[in-house]
Parts: sequence; C-alpha cells; structure tokens
Amino acid sequence: MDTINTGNIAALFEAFHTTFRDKRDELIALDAKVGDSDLGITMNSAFEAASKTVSDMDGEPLGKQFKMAGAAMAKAAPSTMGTLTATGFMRGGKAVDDADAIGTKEMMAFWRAYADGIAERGKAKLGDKTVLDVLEPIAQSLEQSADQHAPLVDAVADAARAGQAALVATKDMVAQHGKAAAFADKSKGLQDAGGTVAFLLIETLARFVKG
Amino acid sequence: MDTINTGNIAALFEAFHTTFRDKRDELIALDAKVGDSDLGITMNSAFEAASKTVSDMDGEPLGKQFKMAGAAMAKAAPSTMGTLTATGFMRGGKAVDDADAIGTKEMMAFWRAYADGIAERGKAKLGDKTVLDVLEPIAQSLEQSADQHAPLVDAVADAARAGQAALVATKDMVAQHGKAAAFADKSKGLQDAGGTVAFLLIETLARFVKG
Amino acid sequence: MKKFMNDPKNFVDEMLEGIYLANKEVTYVADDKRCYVKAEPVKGKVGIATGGGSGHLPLFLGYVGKGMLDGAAVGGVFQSPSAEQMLEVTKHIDQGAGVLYIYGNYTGDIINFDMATELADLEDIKVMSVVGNDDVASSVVGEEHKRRGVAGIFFLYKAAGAAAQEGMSLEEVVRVAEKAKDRTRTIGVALSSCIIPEVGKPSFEIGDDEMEIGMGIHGENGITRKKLTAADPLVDEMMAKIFAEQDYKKGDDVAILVNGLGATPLEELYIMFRRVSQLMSERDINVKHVWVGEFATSMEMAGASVSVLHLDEELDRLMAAKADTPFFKHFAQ
Amino acid sequence: MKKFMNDPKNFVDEMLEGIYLANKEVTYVADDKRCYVKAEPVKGKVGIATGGGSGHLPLFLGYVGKGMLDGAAVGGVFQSPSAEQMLEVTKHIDQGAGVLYIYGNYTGDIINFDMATELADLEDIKVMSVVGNDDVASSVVGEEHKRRGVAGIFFLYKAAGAAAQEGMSLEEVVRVAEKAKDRTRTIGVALSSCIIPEVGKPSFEIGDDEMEIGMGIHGENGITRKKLTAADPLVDEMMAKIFAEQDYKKGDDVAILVNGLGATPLEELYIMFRRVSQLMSERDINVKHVWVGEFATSMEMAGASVSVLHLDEELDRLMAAKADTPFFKHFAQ
Ligand SMILES: Nc1ncnc2c1ncn2[C@@H]1O[C@H](COP(=O)(O)OP(=O)(O)O)[C@@H](O)[C@H]1O
Ligand SMILES: Nc1ncnc2c1ncn2[C@@H]1O[C@H](COP(=O)(O)OP(=O)(O)O)[C@@H](O)[C@H]1O
Ligand SMILES: [Mg+2]
Ligand SMILES: [Mg+2]
Ligand SMILES: [Mg+2]
Ligand SMILES: [Mg+2]
Repeated sequence: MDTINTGNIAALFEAFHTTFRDKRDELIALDAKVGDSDLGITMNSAFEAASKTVSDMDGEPLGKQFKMAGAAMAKAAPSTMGTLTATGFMRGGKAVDDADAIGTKEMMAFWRAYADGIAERGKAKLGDKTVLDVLEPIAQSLEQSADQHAPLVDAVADAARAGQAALVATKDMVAQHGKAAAFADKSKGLQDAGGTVAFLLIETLARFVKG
Repeated sequence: MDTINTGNIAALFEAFHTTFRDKRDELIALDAKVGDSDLGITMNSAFEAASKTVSDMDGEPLGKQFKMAGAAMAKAAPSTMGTLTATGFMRGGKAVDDADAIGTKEMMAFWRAYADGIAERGKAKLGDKTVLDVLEPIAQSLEQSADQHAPLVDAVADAARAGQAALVATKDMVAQHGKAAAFADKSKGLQDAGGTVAFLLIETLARFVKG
Repeated sequence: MKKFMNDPKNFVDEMLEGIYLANKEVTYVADDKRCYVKAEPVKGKVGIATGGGSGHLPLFLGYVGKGMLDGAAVGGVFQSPSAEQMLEVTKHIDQGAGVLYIYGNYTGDIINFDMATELADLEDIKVMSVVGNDDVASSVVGEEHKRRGVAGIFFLYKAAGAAAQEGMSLEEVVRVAEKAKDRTRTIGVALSSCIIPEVGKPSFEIGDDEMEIGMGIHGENGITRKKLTAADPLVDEMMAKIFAEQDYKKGDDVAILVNGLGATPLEELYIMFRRVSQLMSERDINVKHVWVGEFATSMEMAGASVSVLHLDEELDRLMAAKADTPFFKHFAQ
Repeated sequence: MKKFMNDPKNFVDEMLEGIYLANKEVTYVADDKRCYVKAEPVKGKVGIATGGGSGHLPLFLGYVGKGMLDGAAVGGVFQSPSAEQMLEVTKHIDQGAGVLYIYGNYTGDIINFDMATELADLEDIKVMSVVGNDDVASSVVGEEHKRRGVAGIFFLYKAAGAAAQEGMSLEEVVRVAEKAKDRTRTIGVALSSCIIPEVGKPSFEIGDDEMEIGMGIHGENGITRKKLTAADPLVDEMMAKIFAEQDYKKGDDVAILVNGLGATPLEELYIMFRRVSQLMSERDINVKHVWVGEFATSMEMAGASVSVLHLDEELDRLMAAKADTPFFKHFAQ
C-alpha cells in the first residue's frame, strides 16, 4: 500500500497482536534470562487490548486511533515495556494528529515522536541496552527515507533492516536500567528484550505495508 | 545405715545427681517418644541445683534441707516433672520437719507427703499414666513396712521393688496428661517417663541406705 | 537451620535484651530479665499477669502494656517459666487489688502457676486464675478443660485488661475473663514446622503438599493431615468446627482474629479473612472487631488460625477500648 | 508451593477484598479495587499517594490512614499499577493543596508515576514526586539515584505524612520527604526465596546454610552470598555499610527500623536490634525511635533489613506524631 489510512488501523493492530501472540513464549524466555519473565505476557495483553480498542474506530482520525490504542495498552500492561510502548503510540499518534493518511513523511514523524517519547519517559541514554537502541536507528532510517522521498513500502523495509542490525548490536551492550541492570554482566551477549519488541513492531509494519 | 541424719543429706543428693547424670540420655530418649525430649536435661539440672544447695547445709534441720533442695529444683527446672519433683521434696521435707533422723516411720511420712503433694499439684488420677502411678505403690509399701516396724534398709528395698513393678505396669496405661496425652494411643506399650524418674529416686535411695 | 541468633542458649535472653532496649515502657524485676513487667504500675488497679514459653511472639509478653496486662513470666523456648519468676512478677504488679493469672492450658504452666499462687498466698497477695483453652481441635465438646490454649487468649487479655483498666474488682475482672474464655473458639492449620533453637532441626515433618488442620502451636497432633486445598474450602472446613460449637444467632456480634503462625504472608491471612467474613454474612452475624496479623506464633511455622469471640454488649465495649503495648496498639473506637 | 489462596490470578483482588471487609477506614475509587484510598479525605491537606507491586504487605497500601498517606495504587504481585490507576487515586485525594507521590526506585513504577503526573497536570492537579532509594547495597556512593527503594521508605511516609497532617504546603512536604530520603539508609539480608503465586516456584535458589547480604525485595542480586554467620557479626557487617555512608556524630539522634522480610520470627529481629543498639551506644548515637517488625516484606521470604534515619529536630518531631492506619498504629509521643 502507498499510505496507511484510517480504515487500515484495525487490521494493522490485528497484525501486531498476531505477532505478539506468536512470539509470546520467545519473549518470556528472553526476559527470563535477566528479567522477570513477564514480557511475553504483557506485550500480548497490551496488543490484545489495543487491537480491541481500535477494532471499532473505523471512521475516527488516524492520530486518535493510535492514541487510544496507546491508552488501552497503558491500562492493560503497566510494566516497563507496556508503559513505554503505550507512550510511544500516544506520542506517535499525536505527531500524526493532522494527517489523513500515513506516507513516508508521516511514518517518519510517527517513529521520531515514538522514540523521543520513550527516551523522555525512560530517561535511558543510547548504549544503555534498551528499546531505545533499536528505536533510534529505526527513526533515523525513516528520516533518511523521508529526505529522499522514498515510497512508504521501501522506507519501512529499510527501517526494519536498520532495526534488525541495531537489535543484533544490543548484544554487546551492558544493561543499565530495569531489572536487567541487577544482572549487568550476565546481560552481555544477550539481545535486549525490549529492543526485540521494537524490532517486531517495525518488522510487522513492513510486512503489513508490503501487503 | 539405720537412719538418715542431717549429715547424710548432701551425700544423698550427690547420689541422686549421679543417677540423673548417668540416666540423662535414657530419659531424653524416653521423653522423645511421646513428649518433647527435655526430661533428661531438666532432671539433671534439677538435681545438680538441689545437690549444690544442700552441699553446705550440714548443720541445718533435715526438713529444711529437703525443702531448700525442692525450691532449688523449682527454680532450675520449671518443666512438669521438675516442678512436680520440687513439690514432692518440699512437701516431703515439711512432713519430716520435726524429725532429727529418718527411720522407716519418717521415710513413710516423707513419701506419703511426696505422693500426695504431686497428686494435689498435678491433679492426675491413678491410672492416668503419670509419676503418680509409681509413687502411690512406693508410699503404700512404706506404710506397710512402718506398720510392721521393719528396719529402714528393708523398707526402702521393698519400696524400690514395688516401684519397679508399678513402673512396668504403666506400660499398659494410656496417657491422659501433659504432652503425651496428644499422642495418647502411641503411648501404649511404653513405660511412663515421669514414673521412671520416681523409680530411679527410690532405687538410688535404697542403694544409699544399704551403703 | 537458618536463624538470626548467636549461641542458641542465649536466644531468649538476647531477645529480651533487644526488647528492653527498644521499649522503655517495660522493664524487669528481681534482677531477672525473665520477670517482665510494665514500667509504670497503676495504683489500685487489679494486676494481670501471664506467662509461658518463649517462641510465640508477640505472645505472651507482647500484651503487657496500657489497657492490657501488667506482667509476664518468660520461659525458655516452649518451656514454662518457674513459679518463683511468676511470684516475683506477682509481687511487683500487685497494687493492692489482687492479681489475675491468665495463661494457656499446658501442664507445665498450670503446675507452676498453681505453685506461684500458693507462694503468693504466703505473701498475702490474693491471686485468681483463668486458663485459656480455646483450641477446638484439641478435645471434644464436653471435655473443654482438656483443650489447649492458643491465639484466642488474646481476647481474654483484651477483655480482662480493659476491665481492670475500667477499675473493676478482681472478682469482676475474673468474671469478664471467664466469660471471654467461654465465648472464644479457635481452629488452626499448619503448613510447616518450626525449629527450636537449641534443637536445631524441624520439630516434625510434613509433606510438600500437605497441611494439618488443628495442629498445636508446639506441633501437637491435629485432627486431619491432608493435601492443602484452596483457601475458601479450607476456611469453610475450619469454620464448620467453630460454628458447630456455639449458638450463633442471626444478628449476633462477633470479634474475629486471623492469626499467622510465623511465616505466612499477611496477604494470605487477608484472603482467609475474606472468606471468614463471607461465612459470617451468610449467617447474618455481624463482625464488629477484626484483627488480622501475627498474635501468637510458633517462630517460623507457616500456618494460620482463626479465633472467634462471641460478643455481648460488655465484651464489645471492652474490645473497643484503647490498648497500648510495645507489640499491640489499638486506638479507642 | 504452599499458599493459602484460591486461583492465583485472584490473589491480589481477593486480598484487597479481605482488607476492605476488615477496615472501614479505607475504600476504593473508580470502581477499581486497586485504587485504594482513605475513606475520609481531609479538606485542604496535601494529599500523599504511593503505589507499587503487591506482595510486600504492609507496604504499600498499609500506610494509608490518619497521619500518613491518603491513597495507594495497587499493582499485581511485584508489578507496577497503571498510570491510570494512579491518576484515579490522585484525583480523589487532591483536596486543593496538590499531591505528593512517594514510591520506590523501580523503572516500571517511575515510568507509570511520571505518566500519571502528566495526566494529573491535564486535570490541573499539581503533583510532585519523591522517589525512595535507601538500599545501600544496590549501588555505590555517588550513584545513589540508581539505588532501589526498600523498607526505609517507611520513614519517608511517616515524615511526609506527619508534615501534611501539620498543614504544611506541598513544597514543604516535599522538602521534608526529600530530607528524610537523603538521611535514610537500609541494608538487608535474605535467607530464602519468596514464591510469586502465578509462578508457583521459588524466584531463586539459595543454599541451606547460605545468606545473601544486600539482596533486593524481589530477589535482585545482593553484594555477597556466603555462609550464614552468628547474628552479632552479621549485624556488624551490615551496619558497617550504613556507618560508612553518613556522617553520624557523637550525640546525634537516629530512628531505627528492623524489618522482617516475611518468614523471620520477631524473636530474631529483636536479637538483631539488640546488636544495632549496642553499635549505636558504642558510637554515642541516641536511638530515639525504634520500630521492630514487618514493614516491607517479600511474602514468605526469610530475612531482615535494618534502616537508619539520621534525625534532626524536625524529623524527630514528625516521627513522634500520631499515626493510625489499618496496618500501622502509633500513639503520639
Ligand atoms: N529506562 C528505560 N528506558 C527505556 N527502556 C527501558 C528502560 N528500562 C528498561 N527498558 C526496557 O524494558 C525492557 C524490559 O521490559 P519489561 O520486561 O516490561 O520490564 P519489567 O518487567 O522490569 O517491568 C528492557 O529489555 C529494556 O529494553
Ligand atoms: N498432671 C500430671 N500429674 C502428674 N504427673 C504428670 C502430669 N502431667 C505429666 N506428668 C508426668 O510428667 C512426665 C513428663 O514430664 P516432663 O517431660 O517434664 O513434661 P513436659 O516436658 O511436658 O513439661 C510424664 O511422663 C508424667 O509422668
Ligand atoms: Mg520483565
Ligand atoms: Mg518433656
Ligand atoms: Mg513472622
Ligand atoms: Mg510474615
């Protein structure tokens, strides 16, 4: 698709929910190593709630749908990643408040706001081994694509690739935040659990846009 | 010896203490089966304290020495048998308050008061599988010996035999008091721990008098 | 065995030192730390003493304080204090109005308190006794005098303590304590054993999935041992034993004590209380006073007990009265 | 796993039902049991809210009541409540003087309280926050902002609660809470793991003879794991970490909190306090307030922590003030 429109949001969140339902056990296992094993459960609940919320918001403005999805997540999954992801969708939604459709430029605005919102909320620095280390490359890739007026399908595909590389790079980092920080050294060599969530989001989005 | 005199009490209590030091582990094992394993420890402490108390009361009246021994026990070993034994010695001592020496008649008075004191204090009935089931036959045997004006050495030897038979008879009884009551059925077939203490006392006394 | 302690022989005395260092409202007499008394006796008030083995905090000494008890004789772990220690406490707390002993129904304690009563009599102190026997699991109806005293003794302390504080005479305080005793019932359940410091290993074994309903606070045999069930059916089973005993009528008032035996989380005690409350509602019985927490423990034993006091107007008033001890605080209602 | 519970999924909500049934002074708003508030708000007073995961009773909700906090958002076991729940509590407890959040330094809680602050701002409620980070074991000096909040948060609640009760403004209450926070240090030791109801097995393994000094209340790594020693040298080692941090001078005053993590008998906590008191005496530091018991637990975890509040005149006064919550009662001194 060339742009994502108000009528696509329900399907998009269904796709997100499918991803996190499928990856539930994988994320649990990942969080178990240096955390408290809840990530798969909370992400699944978060997107289940979000998907339910937007399922009957067909005519509503795009931005509002994202914001309501975020609010639903915050309520359903008040864990670290649940709340950060909720923040991301609320800030992203706000960034596309005036848009009727999401093309490359709007997609860039969405992820920039998403990443910045999480940075502000979580107060992590780049390199701290958090979701931010995957989000920032995604946003930067989209900024480049927007500069080059790339079509949406290519822009998100590039962003997904950037996200994947960034996720691999988190393996070498040492956790500074959250439960993993208590196991700082043990976290070395493992890919960040929250970063995995960011990658799964952009990957699902790329697939969704490709159709 | 024909009578026990004020100068013999310290040695008598030394003999008692030796007995309970030697029988410490045996009494622990006996109490462990249906109680709390403390009997060997408390009896040893009780007679250690009593022996220490009378060790320098040489010139004092007989009755007073027994009463002070009892008071020392009560303080050193406030368990069931510790307190009952203390009561026994205090009441026994009171019964021979006016005596200068203990012959058969005084010995009878001592044990009658000893048994009655414990009966009053413990409120057990005969057949309840307590120390009383051994004390009562001892007192009765001495009453008979006193009636017959038997020499002290024979009187206490007979009393020890009566105590031994009575102790064996406790095996068939079912405990109604103290910690053993909670294990009423389990107590069947076992000789009563407190009764064992009574028998050891009269047996030691018989040996002491025999010299 | 994992205990925060030094030499096990000093367990009780070091615990007492800690308590005296923490609380200036209590002190000891006769140069013996185990003769525990309120620092400021109240002239003319009936004195109330208790006593028993250590290892049950806040029982027994924890209830010494304003509006409750005046003294406690402290024994070794699970062992009675001596009659002499009881006498020393008695002499100190007698303020001319006589002394009431309230303690649990255990042979060692009975024998020593009886002896102490006789010794006090020699000193011209009038002493009366009320013996707590609230544990319905430990003997059948008709044989109540054989029952052990467990957490429900708290109600006796509270009632008698408030009555003495009101200025009642010894006979009146005894009447109140006897009434509270007759109207108190407790049933417990244990999940794990405690460890006596000087012994160093569990007092009894119990399976990983088992519970024992009715077990005593020293590990005395209970009624049934079986697989641990969910909380609601367990509470139903426990409460059935209590409901069978007293004639609770619609509209009657009760006080409830849900007591943890030592290692059971407070969260779980509230889950149990929830069910107790539901059972009371179903029967139209009003729960007027509630205490949930640890009131009579067995060191690190996991388990709980529920005590019910069948109130009348007087007991209701006495439960509501203020109490302030180092271990138990209650604002007047 | 041996727990008195029904379906593990209902653990928190059934616990809350029990608490509401037992205590009429507290209730909930927004039709959500997890939005826990004082039943009778005080007009014009600064509102104080807290929140955090369940499984730590009496933390967090236990300090809601007179002279302490006004509301608490209640999360699942070891999980943050949601920003929305915090907001609902905030809306209810704001009595025109603004609201202070006091909570522990955990990412999930921080993120949600920050979000709640923004949401409250949209509703024109002024909110400020103070984050407890008293655990000296969880990060080095200079990195205090990374430290976890544990039992010492009790001192923040007590100080801020009393300050708000005195009628101080939001800024003043924040000043007091910040001061209490800067002057509070805690060090803990764990002997056994807790079990999360929905997980059903111990969160971590620890040897039969081992202890871990500095372990967090969710089982976070501590400083050292080694053989359990006697209580006195253990307390010496723990207290050395605290003495190294603050400039305690001869004649200074402190408040002490000896906290049980859940399964540790009160007897042992007093044995520990005894040693703490001795160490303070040696340094000529006056222990002016003492609390010994369970104030912040990890369900059935065995272990303890010691918290020290370095007093000044104002904090001394605030510690002495009356407090009356369903879980914490303190008569004015
Ligand atoms: N301060 C932070 N800022 C951004 N991301 C963070 C922060 N702290 C943790 N994270 C991310 O959260 C992930 C863990 O999420 P989650 O399992 O929900 O945490 P928790 O269970 O501790 O609440 C980490 O892998 C990391 O990516
Ligand atoms: N009421 C009683 N009257 C007389 N003897 C009793 C009574 N109760 C228990 N005993 C005796 O006490 C013995 C146990 O003594 P001891 O081990 O000191 O008890 P405990 O450890 O329970 O205090 C029993 O074997 C029995 O002989
Ligand atoms: Mg997690
Ligand atoms: Mg015994
Ligand atoms: Mg406990
Ligand atoms: Mg506990």
